[in-house]
Amino acid sequence: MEQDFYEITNDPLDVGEIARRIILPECGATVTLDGYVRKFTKGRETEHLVYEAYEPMALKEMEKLIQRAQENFEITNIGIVHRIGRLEIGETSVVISVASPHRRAAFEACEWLIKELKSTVPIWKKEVYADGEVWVEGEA
Amino acid sequence: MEQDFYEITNDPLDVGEIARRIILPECGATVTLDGYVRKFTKGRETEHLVYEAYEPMALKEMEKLIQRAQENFEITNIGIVHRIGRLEIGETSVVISVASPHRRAAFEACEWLIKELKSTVPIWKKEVYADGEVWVEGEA
Amino acid sequence: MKVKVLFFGATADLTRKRQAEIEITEDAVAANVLEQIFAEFPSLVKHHDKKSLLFSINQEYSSGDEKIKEGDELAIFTAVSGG
Amino acid sequence: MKVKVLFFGATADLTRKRQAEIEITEDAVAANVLEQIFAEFPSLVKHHDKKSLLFSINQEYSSGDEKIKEGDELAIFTAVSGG
Repeated sequence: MEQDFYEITNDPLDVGEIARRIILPECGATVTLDGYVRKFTKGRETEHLVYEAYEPMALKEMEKLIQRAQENFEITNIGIVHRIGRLEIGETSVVISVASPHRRAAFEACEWLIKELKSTVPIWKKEVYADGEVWVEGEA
Repeated sequence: MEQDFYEITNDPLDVGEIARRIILPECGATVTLDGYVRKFTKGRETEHLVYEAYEPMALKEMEKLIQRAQENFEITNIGIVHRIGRLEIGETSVVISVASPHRRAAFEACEWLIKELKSTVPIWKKEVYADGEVWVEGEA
Repeated sequence: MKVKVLFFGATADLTRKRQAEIEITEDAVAANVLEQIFAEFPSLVKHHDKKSLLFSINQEYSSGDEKIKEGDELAIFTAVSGG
Repeated sequence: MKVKVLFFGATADLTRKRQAEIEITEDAVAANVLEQIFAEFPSLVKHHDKKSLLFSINQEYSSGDEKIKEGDELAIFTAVSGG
């Protein structure tokens, strides 16, 4: 856990910096998910997004996620950074990076982490179109 | 295929640059594998690595891999960059980055690509220890 | 006895508030407070099945039967959609 | 008729060459040329089961029965270990 990190920020995310922040001598692979703003969702054109977080709770939930991943996968360290505020098309909203001695566990853990983050961490996304906006509701 | 790229280089790799080089408007996720030099393998300490490629054939095999991945997965674009020459501990040897509208296919394709690359692309790794060196033989 | 209730995203838009203070009885459990919030902010239930809203107490998801204390921080929000 | 043979990694170390030119007969197929390479560079078979070595013709993996032409680029190497 000392090597893990989780953050919420208003600033642009640098995928490479997050992926390479912690590389330990026993590791050989890092799998990174870079999630960013898609222009078209179900044929509708997004103008931009706004993310909002219940920040102290979101950080607690991220910490729990990391603990569960550390218990369930043979991995070494995890970094999760979520951006909030206004994001333009193509800008990164979330980066999850998992390093491990062997790649299989890193792929599994990274995919598990993004799926869990999307259902447990209190962050919401508002899609803004040319003609309106809507808070996206997850699948609880 | 026009959006895909594959390269072999002697220069240090920048994971973030490779992962973010091509982001298309229909995409929402990029999964990136960053493979780097591990200090300890089966308890033995590596001093550094040397990678050698049969370069024109390696590029052809990378191109074939990308074509097969494009046929088999719902993905948008792929980047593969392999470094050769002398690499120190922690330095990146290979980056595979896969962008797609939805993350599931990107995870699957990225994992498939590294597995196939390791068995088909003619590149070899020499592990150099304090007391000797050995060309690693893959599992053909 | 007073508690703070926070709203986020859709629930902040519906209540037109980011937070409110509500007065509750001494022996209230989470489910009671939730009903009180729905009574005070009927726009929440006009737009949402009560079951689709999530509820937290002191930044932990609530199961509904926790005892509520003076000064607790509650929050009510829709299913999360980050990532 | 002459063809070029390339060595990489372990096979370059064993033959102490990175490439060689060998003379082959007109009707040679890949498998014949391979045997000729083993005869010319016995260190290859001293250290490796023949079946563990890989063989390419003009930068494509060989199945062994391709017809070889003047000027073809052959290569012989151990199972790849990149990544």
